[in-house]
Amino acid sequence: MTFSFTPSKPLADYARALRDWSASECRPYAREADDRHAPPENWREILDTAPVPLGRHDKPGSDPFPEFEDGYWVSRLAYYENLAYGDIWPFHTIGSGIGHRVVQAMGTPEQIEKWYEPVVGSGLVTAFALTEPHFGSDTSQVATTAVRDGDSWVLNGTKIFCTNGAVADYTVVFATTDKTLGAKGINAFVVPKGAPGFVVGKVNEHKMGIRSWVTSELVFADCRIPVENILGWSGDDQGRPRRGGQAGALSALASNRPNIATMGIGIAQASLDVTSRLLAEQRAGFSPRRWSAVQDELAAMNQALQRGRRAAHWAQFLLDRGGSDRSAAAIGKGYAPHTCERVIRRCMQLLGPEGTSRELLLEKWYRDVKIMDIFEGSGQVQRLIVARGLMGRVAG
Amino acid sequence: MTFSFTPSKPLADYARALRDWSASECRPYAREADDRHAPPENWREILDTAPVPLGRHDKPGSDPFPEFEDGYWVSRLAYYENLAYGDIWPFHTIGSGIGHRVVQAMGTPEQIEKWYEPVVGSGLVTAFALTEPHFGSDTSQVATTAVRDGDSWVLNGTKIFCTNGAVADYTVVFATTDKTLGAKGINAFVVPKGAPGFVVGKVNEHKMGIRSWVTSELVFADCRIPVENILGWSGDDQGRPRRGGQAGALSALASNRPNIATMGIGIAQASLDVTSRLLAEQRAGFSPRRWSAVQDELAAMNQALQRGRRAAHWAQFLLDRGGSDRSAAAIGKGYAPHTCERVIRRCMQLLGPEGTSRELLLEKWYRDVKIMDIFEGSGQVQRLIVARGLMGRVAG
Amino acid sequence: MVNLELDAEQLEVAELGRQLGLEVLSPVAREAEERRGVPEGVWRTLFETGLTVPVPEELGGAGIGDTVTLMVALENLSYGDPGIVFAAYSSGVAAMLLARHGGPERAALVRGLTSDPTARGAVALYEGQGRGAAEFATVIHTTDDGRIRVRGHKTAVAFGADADPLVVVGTDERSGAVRAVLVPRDTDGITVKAYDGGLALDAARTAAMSFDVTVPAENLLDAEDLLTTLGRIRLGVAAIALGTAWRAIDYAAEYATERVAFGRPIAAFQGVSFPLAEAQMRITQARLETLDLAARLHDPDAADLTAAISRLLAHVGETAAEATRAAVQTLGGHGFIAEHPVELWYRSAMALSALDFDPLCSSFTPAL
Amino acid sequence: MVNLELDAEQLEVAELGRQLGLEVLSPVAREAEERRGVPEGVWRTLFETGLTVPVPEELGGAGIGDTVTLMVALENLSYGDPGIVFAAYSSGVAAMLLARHGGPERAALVRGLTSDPTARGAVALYEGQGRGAAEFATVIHTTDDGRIRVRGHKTAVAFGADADPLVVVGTDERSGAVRAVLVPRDTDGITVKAYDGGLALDAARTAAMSFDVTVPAENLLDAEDLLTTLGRIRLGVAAIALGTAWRAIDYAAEYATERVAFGRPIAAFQGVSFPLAEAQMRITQARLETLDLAARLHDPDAADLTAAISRLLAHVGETAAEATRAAVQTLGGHGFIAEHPVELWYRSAMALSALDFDPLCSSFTPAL
Repeated sequence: MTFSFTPSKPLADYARALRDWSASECRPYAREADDRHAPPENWREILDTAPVPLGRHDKPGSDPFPEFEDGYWVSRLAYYENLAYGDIWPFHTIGSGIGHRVVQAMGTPEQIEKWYEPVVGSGLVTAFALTEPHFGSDTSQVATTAVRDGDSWVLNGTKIFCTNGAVADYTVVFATTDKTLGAKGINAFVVPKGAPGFVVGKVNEHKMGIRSWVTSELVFADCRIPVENILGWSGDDQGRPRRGGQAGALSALASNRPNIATMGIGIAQASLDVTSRLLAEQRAGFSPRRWSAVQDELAAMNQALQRGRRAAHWAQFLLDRGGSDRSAAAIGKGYAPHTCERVIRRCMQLLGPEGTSRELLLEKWYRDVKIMDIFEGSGQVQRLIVARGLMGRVAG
Repeated sequence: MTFSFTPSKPLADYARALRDWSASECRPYAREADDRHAPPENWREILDTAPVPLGRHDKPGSDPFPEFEDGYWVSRLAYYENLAYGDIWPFHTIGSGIGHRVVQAMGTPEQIEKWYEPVVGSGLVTAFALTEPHFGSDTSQVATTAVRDGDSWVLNGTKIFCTNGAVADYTVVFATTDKTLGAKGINAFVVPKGAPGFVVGKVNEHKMGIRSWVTSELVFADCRIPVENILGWSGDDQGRPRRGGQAGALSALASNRPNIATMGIGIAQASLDVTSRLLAEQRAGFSPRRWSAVQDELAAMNQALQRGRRAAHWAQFLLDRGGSDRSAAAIGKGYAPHTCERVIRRCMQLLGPEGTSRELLLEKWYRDVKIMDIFEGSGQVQRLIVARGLMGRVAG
Repeated sequence: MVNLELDAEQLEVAELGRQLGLEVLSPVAREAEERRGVPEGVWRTLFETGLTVPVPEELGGAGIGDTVTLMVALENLSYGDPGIVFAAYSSGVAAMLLARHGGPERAALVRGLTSDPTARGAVALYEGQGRGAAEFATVIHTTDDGRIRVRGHKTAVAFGADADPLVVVGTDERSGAVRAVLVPRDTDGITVKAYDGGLALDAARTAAMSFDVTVPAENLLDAEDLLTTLGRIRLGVAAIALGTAWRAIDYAAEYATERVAFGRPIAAFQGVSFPLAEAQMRITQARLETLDLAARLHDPDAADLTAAISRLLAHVGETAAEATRAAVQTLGGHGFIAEHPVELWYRSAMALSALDFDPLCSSFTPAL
Repeated sequence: MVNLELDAEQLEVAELGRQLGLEVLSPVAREAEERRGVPEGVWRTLFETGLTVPVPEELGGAGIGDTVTLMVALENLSYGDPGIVFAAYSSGVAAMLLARHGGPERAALVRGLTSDPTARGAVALYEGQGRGAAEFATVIHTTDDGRIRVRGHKTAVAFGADADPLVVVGTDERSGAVRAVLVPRDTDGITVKAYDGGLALDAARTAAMSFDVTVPAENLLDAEDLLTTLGRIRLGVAAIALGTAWRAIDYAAEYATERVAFGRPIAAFQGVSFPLAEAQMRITQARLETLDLAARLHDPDAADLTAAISRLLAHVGETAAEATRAAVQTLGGHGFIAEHPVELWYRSAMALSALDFDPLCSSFTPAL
């Protein structure tokens, strides 16, 4: 066993095949996906051409994501980076959302059997509704209410940034059953598509980037669901679920953080490679002195992305070893995204105004990558986690 | 009246003369001053060679700092930068300390007559004792106590970082007369040299830089001073001085902040000029590509220093116009010092290991300049002031 | 003498610009972007103030004379919306360039631009691709029969598809000096590739243009002080970017005092308030640098400021990009959606930073 | 396969290094600096562990074989004090270079260095002045009579005034390849200018050295894999800087939890805690980069890492300088006085960053 960042040959082969395919088959639809605010219409056929298993949830019976000796979470990084290298639109079609993962984390065995297991590999899509217009990181502020009324829960409130919210088979909604309990009063509820009082406020929010990822505004107007749809409650514990909703929601997200950073790295690397190629074609237009400077810039940017990769690998390696480390995950997420933005910015600057035009995809990728430093915890949230790792709870 | 950063000819002439003199006559003593932890022994004779009035306080009857149409505070920036350009040691000899300025700001007319006026232009030196070992910025934590005992105040406590503390004719000491009042209980006291119970703990603290500036640790062990030595008290107001001590101390400092930043700029400019000269001599050792890079570096550093100058000028221009702006002063102080450190660091890196050796003064200047981002408010304090200017008191 | 006070006229321009920006431009910012054009009434209102058409009164302009005043106008207008200001300014500088270098025989052209709000002029200036702005690859030379031949490629020409008059800037092949030539639209050899929009600034309908044209000798404009005029044009972009950045942090600062998290307005967290404070510190000094260069541009003793302006633009580009980014981060998810204008400012600051960029004037710096 | 776990030996080395650093080196850090030399007993203790003399056991070393383990040793020792580690390591690498490239005929020399704690070796490697580390101006060529002539100037040679054996690194004048030559101390043409101390690292008594010497042909060391060995030597400086930086932020973090201002431990202010968190984020990744390069140095398929190491060093230099600075700022005035060790770490990080610096690998960046 020797220290190494070099992936096993099967993983390296997987990564390369995915990258080449994503760049050649998915990227050509990037502009269309952005303009449509949806994946390309023929997305299923496009995905069918993939040379390696993508672990598609949309297609029952398709091959799962392969196993590699490098470990599950480390291997997944190769998936996130190299798929993002083509464009970000495929993620939205391959994934099944994360609602069922919350069920898995917080549900009773019966609930898991009912709502989690049928989703895996089925093509069903689930959603997750936590954020509300008046809060983001501070999840204790959940204002959506759930009131017991006989055999039902009645939900009222508005949720935003719900991935797949408008189309999901069900949405896991966080709501408070008792405002006086603060965070402890928050619970998670399974709201099936079509429940009475479930209203899609906006099918897809008007976002700067990742426009093809459907994120919905959902309104719950006296939305009525069966009493057993509260997660963690087995019917015999007097309405108190086993676990706090908030902790469950957070645990479902933490391990995903370095993946988000890695998508950013994939996008930035794509920008950098496109830019390097274009600049090489235009080399004659540069004075030798400027050309040297440009080469140094490209090298510095590649090095910066490589650093982000290592930080993400470190976090996910620890996770694979069972030594999950909140601080390492926060570094894995907190380190790269801002730098990825700067890489794409610099690429556009080096290319000049054409770099920001719709002739190229860099302007889209610049809009897309911005979300990577916002969702699942902004850079500030990650810094706070790292600071607490260093200084304990006292850290501000 | 047209917008202009260009100084009047008299001010430009003053600045140039001061810079040339400081570099040629003061700088040669820089190493000695650092090693001795004191100004060079013949400092009076050195100052006597100055071609322009320095506004010396050590030499009664010497010419005051000249008046320029550019305004007092703006003109003073030329003094701070260009004297620091030679080295920082002369400041400690020219100034008379700031204790008497606190008297001027906080004293009654009688106290000003007694303690402020005799100091101006007299050669007398005064000190200021606020900081204690357990606090820096948070001046509400003053733990030194002053207890009324008949016609005396009895002081107990320890003060650190007192410029001139060991040698001053008197020290203005901040102490609390009533801990239950918090910041409101803090008052300023004039403690004459030789007062009973006034003990010099350390004549000159062992500092990383500005070693020739005597900063003392002072211990007050049942130190007894006359009752009328509390500033702002005229004897007939039952022991309550007119003004809070803390506000007075702070107001005496605020206008000085951009001056501190400007000293840093002078030091950094000296480093940059020395480095540029040495590199030009060694040009043959560089490949053309590296030489170009070095030239770009030097240009970028000069530009960065120029930015710091403008920010300081902006603050002091507003002060001269009577429109003192705490935010502008904080920008004037908060902007440059960290950048000045980086300039000197980069210079040493460009020069290689010789740059960090005692063969050159850069290593000393790197140690000296560090204090500019600490005293009279660290970068964090300045950011807080700017944030409050932007967002009001709610800003953290 | 050091004097950092704006004079009465400049203060008036600042106030007018700010008011117009907030009350007239800001409300139609989204519309101008979506339609790829400034709504006619808004253009007319802005046009009538003359703030973006810096031409003397005798040629029909509002008489904005010195560059400091022009910067003050642009930064305050852009506090409302950078996209509209960039569009209007891009047309206005064509009038300015002709007024200064066209001689009496171009007065009619200038008057056309200052009197007709539907007219659009253009200066084909930028060449992109990380080249220094003053080292044009576009070459201008005198042919054997005394005519002027212009060959080269320009980017980000606002209203490139239809602007008339059109001035092309390039380098004299023999002397290496900078030259400007009036190129009639009907000249053979103009190729226009209008961008189908982009990251931002779409109201200006920029295009890439290629030239291989020959025009009469009298179309060569007077080159005296041409570098000063070009410097002025270029500086305007800095003022636009800084006005945008300033607005973004003011907006974010207000949001931070209202938005509550963990029991306090988020402004109470230094992790939120310090980045905004730092942005303000940077913007303040970048603004002072812009005004300083603007003032020095008129100093006959000053050295050529071309390189200093390139450095400034690189610095302002970074300052504005990071300031608008800090604003987006302050709003979090709300910074990413079109319900708030910060995402528009973030995109605009980026687009402005790529217009006139020299890779020798700054370096890529990782965020951490 | 991705494997980021340290093995049992490496963990043992880490623990030993950390313990030695904290318990043996740290207490005498000030003394070593003031006396410009490591106290004899401390040197002996460190020497006996072999951690800084990476030579196989058969030549009397502790057998630290791979570069990753060496980095682990250095970073943990430097958690105690960088100055002492730099001194010991500088001597140790002379033994390492001779062990790897000296052949059997130099075994006695190596054994001298591994058995005698009073012996000091030196590798004259750095040339300073912002040159790339692999583009030596020191030239080595074979004279007409088959001897080896070495001409050049070196800086920061630890124990330069008296180290023996002394190895000089330079470039073969004809092939451009890197070469190392053993230069006996009594050879004519060695000029030593010992620095009278400096910003930090004084325990290593560095000197500038000029060479114009001719030595027998057999003094030319085996050049196979020499770049790998030099890469290893250079990487060690990164590990030393990072150990220093790590210690500085740990120290500052503890201070921040204890120091109270405005009613709270200062760690409660994000303006204090975030810079330390950012420093930790940077240090973490710089450390991973160091270990990655260390691992790849032994990969026969890896490309030459010389340029990558130069980039790493530039990055680590900045990372450590800013991390130790953040520590100083956390302590405020106390960070500026010798009662606390952070000012020593701040100086040391700076001095380390100037050893092996290439201006093409990073750029000056203003703080704001």
